[in-house]
Amino acid sequence: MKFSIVIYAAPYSTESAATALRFAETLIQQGHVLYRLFFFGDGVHNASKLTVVAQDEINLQLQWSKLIEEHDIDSVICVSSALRRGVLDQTEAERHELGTASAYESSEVAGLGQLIDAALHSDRVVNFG
Amino acid sequence: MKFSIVIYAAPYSTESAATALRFAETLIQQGHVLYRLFFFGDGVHNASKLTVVAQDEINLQLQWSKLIEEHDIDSVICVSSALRRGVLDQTEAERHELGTASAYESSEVAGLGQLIDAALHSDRVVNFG
Amino acid sequence: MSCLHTINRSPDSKLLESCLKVINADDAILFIEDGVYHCFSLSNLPSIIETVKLYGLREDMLARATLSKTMDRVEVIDTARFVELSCEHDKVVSWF
Amino acid sequence: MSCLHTINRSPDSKLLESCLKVINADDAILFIEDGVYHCFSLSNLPSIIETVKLYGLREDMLARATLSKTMDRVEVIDTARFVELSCEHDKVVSWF
Amino acid sequence: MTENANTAKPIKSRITFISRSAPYGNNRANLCLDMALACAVFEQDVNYVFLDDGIYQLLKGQDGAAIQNKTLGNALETLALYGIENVYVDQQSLKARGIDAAELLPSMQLIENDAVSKLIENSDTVFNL
Amino acid sequence: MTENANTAKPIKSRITFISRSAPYGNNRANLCLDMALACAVFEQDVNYVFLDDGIYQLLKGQDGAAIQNKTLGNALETLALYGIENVYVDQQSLKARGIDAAELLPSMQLIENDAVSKLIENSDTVFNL
Repeated sequence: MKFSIVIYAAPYSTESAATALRFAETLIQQGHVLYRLFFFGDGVHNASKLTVVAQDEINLQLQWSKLIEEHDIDSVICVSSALRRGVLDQTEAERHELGTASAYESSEVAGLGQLIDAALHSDRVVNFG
Repeated sequence: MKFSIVIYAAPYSTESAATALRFAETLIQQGHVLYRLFFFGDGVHNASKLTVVAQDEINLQLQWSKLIEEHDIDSVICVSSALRRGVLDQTEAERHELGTASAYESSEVAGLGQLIDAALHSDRVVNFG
Repeated sequence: MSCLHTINRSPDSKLLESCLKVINADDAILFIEDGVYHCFSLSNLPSIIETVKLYGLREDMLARATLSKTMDRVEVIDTARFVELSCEHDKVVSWF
Repeated sequence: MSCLHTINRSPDSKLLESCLKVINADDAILFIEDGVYHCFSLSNLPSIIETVKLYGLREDMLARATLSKTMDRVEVIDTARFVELSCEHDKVVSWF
Repeated sequence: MTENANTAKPIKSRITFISRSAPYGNNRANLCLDMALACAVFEQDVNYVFLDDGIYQLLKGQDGAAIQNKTLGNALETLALYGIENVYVDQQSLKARGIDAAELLPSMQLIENDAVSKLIENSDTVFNL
Repeated sequence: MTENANTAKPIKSRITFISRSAPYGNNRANLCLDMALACAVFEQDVNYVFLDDGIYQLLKGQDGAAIQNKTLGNALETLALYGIENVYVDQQSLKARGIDAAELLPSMQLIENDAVSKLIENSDTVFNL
């Protein structure tokens, strides 16, 4: 089946992002297709590459990025959520003269149209917040 | 009176940071002393300088920074909260090879000792989360 | 040693119930943010003892259009008065 | 058209109550994260109609040490089964 | 876009939004509205349901400026402009909060719990926040 | 540090922490513990109270590894090591959740609501999350 996953919550502050990651990993293991990851609201913090996590703790942002790259997943950070939270790709960082990108390159900054497209092209949309 | 204010919530996602800012501005207007601002947990996002806010919306991070500089307020971002959320001063950014600082220079990255110190030296500690 | 309690979520949270369990008779409660929805609901207020003074933050009521629905028992204040109340009480305990 | 509902907060939230207001008889509920605290409390479960199947996520129960306190009516599952249930039902509605 | 790409797209999808949060205190009401408006732009079949604390979004006379916010009530009045006409209010939620239908923004259809169940049952995707 | 600096500091301050959140689902329990441990390092007079869902933090046999987390229950057992001996559990919160005192970590003092009121009344500062 084709799944899309929407993540509304920042890592660490709640468990939701961790649950979403386990769900995503598991559905891929089972041979399902992950059509799209969509990070929305505080969820965009999952794509931040500026984070420094203690060695004995899980680095959720890095794990997301690894999963996305390994399985070539289409991963979208909602642009309006991302800008006001300082999660920027190279293009946005340069446009606003804010130095280098703060988002992992494995995710793309785009609009809510990608969420609606995901709903149209997926058998299941599962929300984690 | 001497106040210290602790902020646990990110801007935009909840109203708490905005309420805290109004409270801080008001107490200063009344001639009270703001001994320390302490940004904890998701609250550290209030010190992010990478954010891009629409012109017709309030830029809370910028307003905090202006208030801090204008009144020379001692403002602390909790180091353990900040690192895992990618809110870094120049020192931390260089140490972890993560480009330039993502935190406003008006705030200092430091430990929880500064919160306890604030509790000891303030007449009132007011929490917003 | 009286205490100012702030409550910032709607009655669907259990914040007021928790606060009331441990409140003292000479304390006060200030409803802020989504907490102002407590101020016109009869469901919780009767269980607050009479001596506890109740306040609500005007700015949050204006935003939410709840000012006209607010009960007489709740004194409507602004942020300036919020700061004053913080001084008048020995401490502030925030429920969030 | 049956639906899998997930609930991720403790009974102190009103999530289960909201869900139950709009649930259909052939739907199922999966308790995840802090939602697993519903699984040993008698307070809410009786009002769930008999036909609604109840699940709880094992990983979250293990973390919280609630597995042994979980009622028989709740089937304990892992994330793999969570994915399967998402397929078996026509859609997933998340309450958070 | 080629005709093939067009025909490959699914026909209209039924998407239901359940908005359950009060305005201003957090950003969930805004996130829900943003999703629905994006959805309408893509000409999907949208239901919008106000449930629980979500009904507070509909009180007439809001003034977000009092807390330096945009007035959500005004934004909700644009739902119809975007072609979202199936806007419902859960009557039980109103009653539980002591709100009369006359206090609400116009053009709202009052429905009962079991009608909400039906909307969920007949939807392809449900966003619920 | 000069003697003057020492004497300028206030004597011990009484700080009460009220931990009201379940573990793992969000990070409030961790934030509260971190603050209290920092406080103990500074040799302050600390009370630690478990109220409402906070009592779930005390269930024996937790295993955070099941969700790639540190086990909070283990961390709480170190409270005494840090010199925090005034650790209280609200009995009414236990009862409301059907939890027996025997199911809890050792060294917890069961108290009633009015004892919590007294602790708050006699504290200089209260952190409540």
